[in-house]
Amino acid sequence: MATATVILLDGLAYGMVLFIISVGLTVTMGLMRVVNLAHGGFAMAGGYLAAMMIRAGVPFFAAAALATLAAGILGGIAEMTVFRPLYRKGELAQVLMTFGLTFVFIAALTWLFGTDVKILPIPSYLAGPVDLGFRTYPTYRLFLIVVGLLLFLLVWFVIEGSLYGARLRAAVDNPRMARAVGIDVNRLFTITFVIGCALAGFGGVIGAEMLQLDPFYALRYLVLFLVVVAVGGLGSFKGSFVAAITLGVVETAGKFLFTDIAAFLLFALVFVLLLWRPNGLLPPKSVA
Amino acid sequence: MSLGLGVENLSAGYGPTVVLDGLSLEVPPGGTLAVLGRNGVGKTTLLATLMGLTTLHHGTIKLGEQAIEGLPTHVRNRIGLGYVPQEREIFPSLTAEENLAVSFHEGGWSIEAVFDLFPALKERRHNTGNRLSGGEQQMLAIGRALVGAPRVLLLDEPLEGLAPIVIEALVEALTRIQRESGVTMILVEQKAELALSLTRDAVILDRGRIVFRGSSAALKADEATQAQLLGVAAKRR
Amino acid sequence: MSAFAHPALSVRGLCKSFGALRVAQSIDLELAHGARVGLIGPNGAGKTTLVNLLTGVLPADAGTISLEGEVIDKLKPEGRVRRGLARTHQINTLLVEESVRDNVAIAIAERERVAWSMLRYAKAWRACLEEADERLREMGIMDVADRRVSALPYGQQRLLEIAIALALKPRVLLLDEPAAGVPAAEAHHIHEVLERLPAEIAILIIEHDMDVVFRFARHIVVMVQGRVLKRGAPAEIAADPQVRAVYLGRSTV
Amino acid sequence: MNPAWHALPWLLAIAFYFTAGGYLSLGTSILVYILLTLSLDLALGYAGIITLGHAAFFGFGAYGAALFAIHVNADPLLGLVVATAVTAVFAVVTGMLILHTQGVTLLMLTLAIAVLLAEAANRAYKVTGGDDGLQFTMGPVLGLFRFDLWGQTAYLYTLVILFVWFVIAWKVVHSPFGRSLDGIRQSQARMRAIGTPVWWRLIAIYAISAAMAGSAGALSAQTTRFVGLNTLGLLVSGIAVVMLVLGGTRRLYGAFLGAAVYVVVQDFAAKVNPFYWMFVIGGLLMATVLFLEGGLMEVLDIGRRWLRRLLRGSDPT
Amino acid sequence: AETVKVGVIGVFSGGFARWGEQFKQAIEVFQKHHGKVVNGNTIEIILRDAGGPDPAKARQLAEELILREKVQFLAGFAFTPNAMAVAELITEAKMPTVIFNAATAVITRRSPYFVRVSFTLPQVSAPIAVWAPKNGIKKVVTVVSDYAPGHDSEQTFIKVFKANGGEILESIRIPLSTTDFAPFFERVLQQKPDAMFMFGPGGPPSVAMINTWASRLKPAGIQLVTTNETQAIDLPKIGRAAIDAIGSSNFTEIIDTPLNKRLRADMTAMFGPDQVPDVATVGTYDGLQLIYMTVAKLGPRPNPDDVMKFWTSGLKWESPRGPIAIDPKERDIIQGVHLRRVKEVDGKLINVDFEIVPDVKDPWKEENK
Ligand SMILES: Nc1ncnc2c1ncn2[C@@H]1O[C@H](COP(=O)(O)OP(=O)(O)OP(=O)(O)O)[C@@H](O)[C@H]1O
Ligand SMILES: Nc1ncnc2c1ncn2[C@@H]1O[C@H](COP(=O)(O)OP(=O)(O)OP(=O)(O)O)[C@@H](O)[C@H]1O
Ligand SMILES: [Mg+2]
Ligand SMILES: [Mg+2]
Repeated sequence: MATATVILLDGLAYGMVLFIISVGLTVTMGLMRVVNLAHGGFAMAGGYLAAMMIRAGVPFFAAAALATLAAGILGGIAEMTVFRPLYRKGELAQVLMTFGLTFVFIAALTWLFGTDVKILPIPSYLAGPVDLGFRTYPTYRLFLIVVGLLLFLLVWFVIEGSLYGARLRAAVDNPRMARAVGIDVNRLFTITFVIGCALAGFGGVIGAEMLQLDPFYALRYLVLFLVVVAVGGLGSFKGSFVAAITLGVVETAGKFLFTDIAAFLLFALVFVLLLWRPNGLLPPKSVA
Repeated sequence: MSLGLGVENLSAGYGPTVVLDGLSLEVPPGGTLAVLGRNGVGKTTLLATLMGLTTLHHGTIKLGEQAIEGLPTHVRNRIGLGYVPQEREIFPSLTAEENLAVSFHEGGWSIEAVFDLFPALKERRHNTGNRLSGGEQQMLAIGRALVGAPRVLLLDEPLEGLAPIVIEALVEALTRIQRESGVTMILVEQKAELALSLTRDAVILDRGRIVFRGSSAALKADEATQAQLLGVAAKRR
Repeated sequence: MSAFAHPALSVRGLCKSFGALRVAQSIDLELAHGARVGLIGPNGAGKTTLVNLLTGVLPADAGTISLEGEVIDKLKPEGRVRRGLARTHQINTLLVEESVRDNVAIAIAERERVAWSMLRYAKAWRACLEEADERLREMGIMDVADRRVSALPYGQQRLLEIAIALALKPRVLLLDEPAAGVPAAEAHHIHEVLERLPAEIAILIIEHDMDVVFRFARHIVVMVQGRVLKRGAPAEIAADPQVRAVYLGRSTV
Repeated sequence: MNPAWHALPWLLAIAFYFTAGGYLSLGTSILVYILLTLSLDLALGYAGIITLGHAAFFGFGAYGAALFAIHVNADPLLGLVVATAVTAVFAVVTGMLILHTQGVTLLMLTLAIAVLLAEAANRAYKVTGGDDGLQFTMGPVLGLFRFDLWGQTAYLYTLVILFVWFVIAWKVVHSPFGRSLDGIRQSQARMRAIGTPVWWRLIAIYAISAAMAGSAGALSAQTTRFVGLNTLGLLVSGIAVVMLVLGGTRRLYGAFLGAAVYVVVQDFAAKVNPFYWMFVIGGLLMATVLFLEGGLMEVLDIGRRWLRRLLRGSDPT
Repeated sequence: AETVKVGVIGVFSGGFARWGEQFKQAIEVFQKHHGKVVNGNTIEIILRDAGGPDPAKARQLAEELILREKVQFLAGFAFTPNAMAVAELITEAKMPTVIFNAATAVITRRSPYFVRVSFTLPQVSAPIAVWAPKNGIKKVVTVVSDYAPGHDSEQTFIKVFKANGGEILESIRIPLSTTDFAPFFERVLQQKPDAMFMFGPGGPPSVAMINTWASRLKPAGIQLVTTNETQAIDLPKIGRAAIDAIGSSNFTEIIDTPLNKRLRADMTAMFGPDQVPDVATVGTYDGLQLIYMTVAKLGPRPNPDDVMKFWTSGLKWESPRGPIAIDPKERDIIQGVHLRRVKEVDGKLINVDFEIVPDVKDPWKEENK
């Protein structure tokens, strides 16, 4: 029983990390429909920045906030320069551009910080174990679960339910027509991209305990992010949340129970889920 | 407050292609203009150009006293241009209600008022755009323009796909709006007879140029011109 | 047994719901060979949905559809087309990157079953192109044959929709508002083209332009909220107070 | 297009053979990548099958060829044919499972297949050598031409196979079948409405494309007499997509240009500075997207127009 | 005077670029120590990037280096598949090749022109399996990354451990793609072993594995036995989690051989305080020592067979890690293996040797004669 609880917690924590780190991609790729392979790059940039600041003595949460902001600004700049001409060019051009951008990210971080793993120290009050009564458990993982939940509620209320969300979907569906009903599409996209990249940066910081930072981060975990967004249903926060938790818990339990087939678990699960629900677990209304 | 719309020597098209060629016209404040012409003469291009959705080569567009040809599309909408595109261009992933909500500007029709005009739409308010019937989409496209507080309405074949009884209601409503708030209106329509009865003035386009201008009533009576420029005589054989 | 022993298309008890919304409630419909049937009804009555059910684009909840006596419920849309059931779309569905001619030629290649051939380009395809030109000439859009569809004015796209459906040489043809967006003169032209089709072809036409329907159809079906409200000769329908109340309004026919 | 243009890439390839010096094996690997990219152009470019799983076929072909050489027969052509055929069968089976989906879903499914296959290969290390890979020996091509140290046989062998596949690809995309693929990419609804069996047609092109990718894998294994797990890796799929888009989709020759430029630039930049070639490649990709609508092939188009104008001495427009 | 070209194939970009960086740093330090000239002949080192485990690329680079650059020696190889892939080629081209890092036992048997100066996985896995049962570690769960090197060290450990009276409770192989190791380690916890033997793939996953051990198994009194996972270069990244981990390595970075002291000092001076010599550093350093010795002895254009004869003549020399030798028969390295434990001394984490097993040959080759 105790073990089951721990496995469940582990699964939840892992799922939350997946969610936290992918939620930004749900914004840029899910909502804005930009095939944003550079998502990991923004996350990584956020993580590196926070690591640097913490090393320089900035407190953890301040560093996380600043890094989130910085990743957002970086995203804003990227949006106005290289992404804006991209929206009308189709998916393949977007693949090429964001792949190139990712390469540049990797090279830049290698150049600035070398190839080593960068440690992002977590504050001591989160670093230790807590006593659950029947055994101890890493505090940080509980923290991850809480942060994941809060983040989900936040984005859900802000984006899914609001007129902002509807405007954004309108602009993505048909930018020409969105302009014709008075939506400032350019500004809307810039803001949204900033949000997406800020979320990426935030994920890079908060998730660094599990998804360790090194320059190759941008590509190493990319598939993981894509999986969550696709299984959840493109552009659905509820979907990516459910997908992340499902994948996290099922994979963790599977690894514990059947170590032999651990390697196949995640993608076998993805395969089955997507064949079962090609539009994702909880797709947006218009495709359900 | 109603505004007039003036176009001077307008040349526009798609990329380097020129479709409208040195076109000028004027609609006085509160005026109504029917734009007629066969397939492919540039009617849609004219309205799209007014909205800033095509490539403008040269010419000026004035809304009241203000030159607007340099303004981005969304600003044109906000200062009073309401647009019903020919292909409806409903946002497929938004519900009917959201389609209206994102288009709403202060002073426009309320969403409920649109639903009163099109009761059928009200029943489908939670359907996403891609799950509305063709006619429902058309109603929504019109409603979307109305909630945007338009001072000039640009209607590109707004009656297409609507049931006769709905057309009746719509015609009534348009007449009423026109009378009450003096909205300026440019109407592109294939059903010439209907268009002419709804408008005060009319132009006929051919290959990007105006080949006829006059009052709607006069044109309605002038079957010879209609036959010659629109080919409608065949219909009333 | 000859094909004429059966109606061209026959529908029994067709049902379809979208959640709580019942868009087809046990619809019966029969198109004899050579039928010219008009289907009218208020917006959202379920006319387009009916076409989608007949062509297999949407799965029906219940009911059977047979095409010349053969039950086609289990067939995919493409299978039904290959057995002679063609349609046009209310909302244009065209290959926008292709030229007008290629849009038609691709359909002809499919009809002629040469679309599987991978290695013989010249002969088969050239024949398709030639026939495509014929179809375009017939629809009066030959002058834009080389244009990309995306640069075509809307009205001509509508005509292309029809040209493609005709190119399939169907035995049952379902037209979903073919004349919408087409100027009156051209609408008349469409009428003529349809009139010239072989007499045994069954045609169902959905239209909101009463001039077109009443000129073309010899039999009219009125649909309201997923049910057939009335069927009958045009004159009967035009005079029917119920139909007037829900659909026709004051319009003169 | 003027037929003379068609001869150009092949003449260049032959000229390279005589001038390459120690770069012949680089040339061979470019040819292999071209074949892989070309295969992707059929599936992704023409038929619109969004895939990140072509490594599965590449690797399938590579291991197929290696295992065949080790356990059955060391004849290269025989091995190539068998590997190609087996890959096609694998593609038909997986294609039937996944080709009713589209877009990101399809992308993830293809990716999942590739990942699962790679894991399976890793687990089956008794057969595949796992992470150590498989080393093997090949017989002479046609019983005559030994794979020599200079890589001459390898290059010419690969070039000939590439040519054969190119001719097939050219025929396919210009056939009525190819035209129907164009249609399917643009609107499956439209194609169904004219009676196209969309699913089967996608399976067919998927299998052809996979066979081609399998050939590329087999050639890669045969010419290096080694096969490793990286042939099944995600990077292979990713790079192939990048090469294709870089060169330009739906041009066939785009695959040539994309693969060649990518490999050469990468190789060159990595020599100048092995640490930072990613800057150069990354910049190249971004610049291409920003400045060339249709990939690098556009440069050729511009050049060709320019040349024609120069030759005619006047502007025909 | 002539130029002697040495082609070094490494991984300088991508996810494993750290290896390349170490190669490069070692080369620079070595050149600082020994210059670029031997007997008046300039030694030119040409770096080539394989980008990761990519055999086809490695082979292509090797061909180019041999045919176009006309190198006298090939060297490098961070990864086994890359080394294996050039075996046929170097045999045919008679190209003496020094392996700086790749550690799968069998490599040197694949071509008579290979020599290895790094280590083999069985070589570092066996001594600790001998030590453990004698020191209270009787029951062990092995946890290795599921790829060839992991299998290699798992197999060796299990065999030797059992032979010495230990008991293996379970053997877990963790997929390379794993990001969260918790479920696997929970499974270890359930078995209640005395210790866990671990082999990771290096880089981020290895760091994560040790962290997970520290947070879940260490509190339950389960010790950690590893091979090279606690390199000094990684310790700052792992942090205090690494304390008490037992390691078994061919090189402990803080040992006080004079050469190592100098190497360490120069590394920090040249590349910053975080840079310490590592297994790959000494592998590279000794590889170059071997090449310089060869040029000094045989001149700038030696006959390959003479080179191999020289390399198999029972060579011994002083490495930063201590005395090393080349097994004349297997062309593989013979060296001491350091058994050690991570300790915190003056606020710094270091490996403290508690035993050095001298002159260890590769056990796999002993067994597969
Ligand atoms: N996207 C485009 N690119 C290039 N040319 C276009 C484009 N759209 C339309 N055209 C061309 O512009 C001309 C005018 O088209 P427009 O759509 O304005 O005609 P229209 O009068 O609205 O016709 P319809 O009655 O069919 O709606 C046509 O010749 C058409 O071919
Ligand atoms: N996928 C769907 N989910 C839910 N409701 C739908 C869906 N598709 C259509 N509807 C609804 O079903 C009803 C019937 O639609 P249909 O398109 O058949 O109408 P129609 O008779 O063709 O109308 P029109 O004359 O306006 O074209 C409409 O009210 C529409 O909103
Ligand atoms: Mg128009
Ligand atoms: Mg309809």
